[in-house]
Amino acid sequence: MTAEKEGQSPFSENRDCPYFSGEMDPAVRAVEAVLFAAEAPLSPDEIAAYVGPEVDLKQTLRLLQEDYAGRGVELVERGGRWHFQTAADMAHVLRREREEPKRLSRAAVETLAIIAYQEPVSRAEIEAIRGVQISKGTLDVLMEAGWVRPAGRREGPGRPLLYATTAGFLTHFGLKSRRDLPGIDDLKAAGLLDPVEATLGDAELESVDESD
Amino acid sequence: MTAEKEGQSPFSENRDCPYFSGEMDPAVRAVEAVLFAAEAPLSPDEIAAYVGPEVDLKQTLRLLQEDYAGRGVELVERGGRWHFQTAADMAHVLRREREEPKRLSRAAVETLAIIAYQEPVSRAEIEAIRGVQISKGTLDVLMEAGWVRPAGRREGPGRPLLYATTAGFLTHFGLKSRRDLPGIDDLKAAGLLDPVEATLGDAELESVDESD
Amino acid sequence: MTTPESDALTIDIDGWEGPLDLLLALARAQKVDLRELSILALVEQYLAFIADAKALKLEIAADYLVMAAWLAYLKSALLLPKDPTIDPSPEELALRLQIRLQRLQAMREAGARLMARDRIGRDVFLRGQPEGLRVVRRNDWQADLYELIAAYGAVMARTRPVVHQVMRRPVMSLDEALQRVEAMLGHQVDWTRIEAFLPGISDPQLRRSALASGFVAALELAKQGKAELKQDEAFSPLFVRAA
Repeated sequence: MTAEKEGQSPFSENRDCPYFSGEMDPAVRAVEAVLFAAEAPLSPDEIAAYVGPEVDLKQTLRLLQEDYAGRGVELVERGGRWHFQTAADMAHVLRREREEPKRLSRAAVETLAIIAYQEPVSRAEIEAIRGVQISKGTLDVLMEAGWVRPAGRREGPGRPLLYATTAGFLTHFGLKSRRDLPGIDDLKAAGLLDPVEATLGDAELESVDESD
Repeated sequence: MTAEKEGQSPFSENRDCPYFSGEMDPAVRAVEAVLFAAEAPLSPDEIAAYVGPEVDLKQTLRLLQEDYAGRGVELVERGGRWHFQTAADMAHVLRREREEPKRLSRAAVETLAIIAYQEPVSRAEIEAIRGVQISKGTLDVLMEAGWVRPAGRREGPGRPLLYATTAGFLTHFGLKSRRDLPGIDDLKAAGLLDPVEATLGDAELESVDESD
Repeated sequence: MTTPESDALTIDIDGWEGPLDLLLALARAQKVDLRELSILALVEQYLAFIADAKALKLEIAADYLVMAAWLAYLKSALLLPKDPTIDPSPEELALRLQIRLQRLQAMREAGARLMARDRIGRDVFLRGQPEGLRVVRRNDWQADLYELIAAYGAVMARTRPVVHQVMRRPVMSLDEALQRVEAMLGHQVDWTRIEAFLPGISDPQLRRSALASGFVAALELAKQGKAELKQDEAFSPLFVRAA
């Protein structure tokens, strides 16, 4: 898989294998080319229309199937029609993930904070504390990020679903446990509970529905 | 090619060849699958985005190319991008019932050749070589086919727009690079690809419309 | 010199893509390598062709006539004794024409060779039903601990204003201060700093309130003529004594 393998690939000792010496049966080559270029799976009759009736398709298709067995591509038969497809175990290679860094919305950060401090909490409780409704997407985002998980239901009227944080949450925020979160008194001392500052900026936001 | 060959095909004695025994390098399989699944030729960088940066693509592509050499399908490089295609000598088998691609006009063929061999060239230079004006449609047809693209402007009087060929041109005409253009070295040596000097009454010739 | 095969070339003039194209066709009729081409013979062929076309009263596009005129000039210049003052020389012009014809011929051949290559969709084929490759976008959500804590603080602060309104700050009322300062002032004949009239208080907020109330009380007593105030300069200690 790496440069060291140059000249000593798992196959290199077989490079002289006559299989690949260009002496391929022209019929096998023709069937291979036809199936490769076909825009839909082909029946043996349809293949014969290209390669001619004298080709023993049963034999040729079997040979081709053997050729490709174990490769990244395989020849398969479905309902009497033949086509090439990428090997099933290669599916994960054919998709590529692209990570896009995205910052959490303010609503999501607040929701996450409430869950972290007061878990397990229901959606209604989070809304009561924030004073605004949470859009469906907010909890989804936190779950997608892997920081919040559903944590059972509370016994009682409506049996509301509860939310709690995950181990991934602790890891991401560099916490050993939830007890490492600064308490209310710490927040007050740090000026983070300063009511004037907080209420001024939020007043307008609160009257508006959140839009994330 | 016929039924008598059952069990004694040219390959049957090689069926034990370990080449196909399912011990394929996972990296080779992955690259094979990606190139098979791709809807367009891929550069090594694009392949790496799927199979991972640790794969030695130079080596892997070479191995794959050897694997397919002589088969009905082959792996080719065109302008730095790789794709599988049917072997050229299978054309007679595959052309059945397929429509010929639209024929290019003589003017379009000559214009394409001039752009390919002398790129980047301006419209005036193409006209000087052909001795007639290019009708509006000629360059459009070549650009629509995806073979020609505008390639900046030449510094100088009038800052004329320049034209050059695309990667799609190389792919379509089966050229690894522009150096593969048939006879380009001889033409260069004969001085026939030198910049055109606008002499010999070009001014008058350019006032005439071509009639393609 | 071959006789001009004008019969073979009396094709509709529209069939040619310009005078250069016609010249090239005539040149090829000489059946020699273009590098060996006799320009003089070519010129004569072209002029003969145009003359024939005129005789047949065919419509001849202007550019063909322009070329004919230019070639007639070239022919006479080539036939006349050399005049070294003419630049470029007729021989040079003839060479340039020859190179132009070679160049057009070369590009024409190159085009033909290009078209004859194994072309995709005609001779070679790409995979007919590729599965396609997919790019899956994944969000990498980002937030830091400070943001989280600050957000919690903001939420808590927002939900607390009720609590704050209920709380009463310790204050010293003006009446209280007035009584206290007036009572103490009766014994005080010397200038005394205003702080001395205030009760010993440790709560800094109550202290500030007492100082403010005490100051206003002293002003009120001075207004009533019961007290005098003195300050050496701005922001220096304030002194009070009975009037």
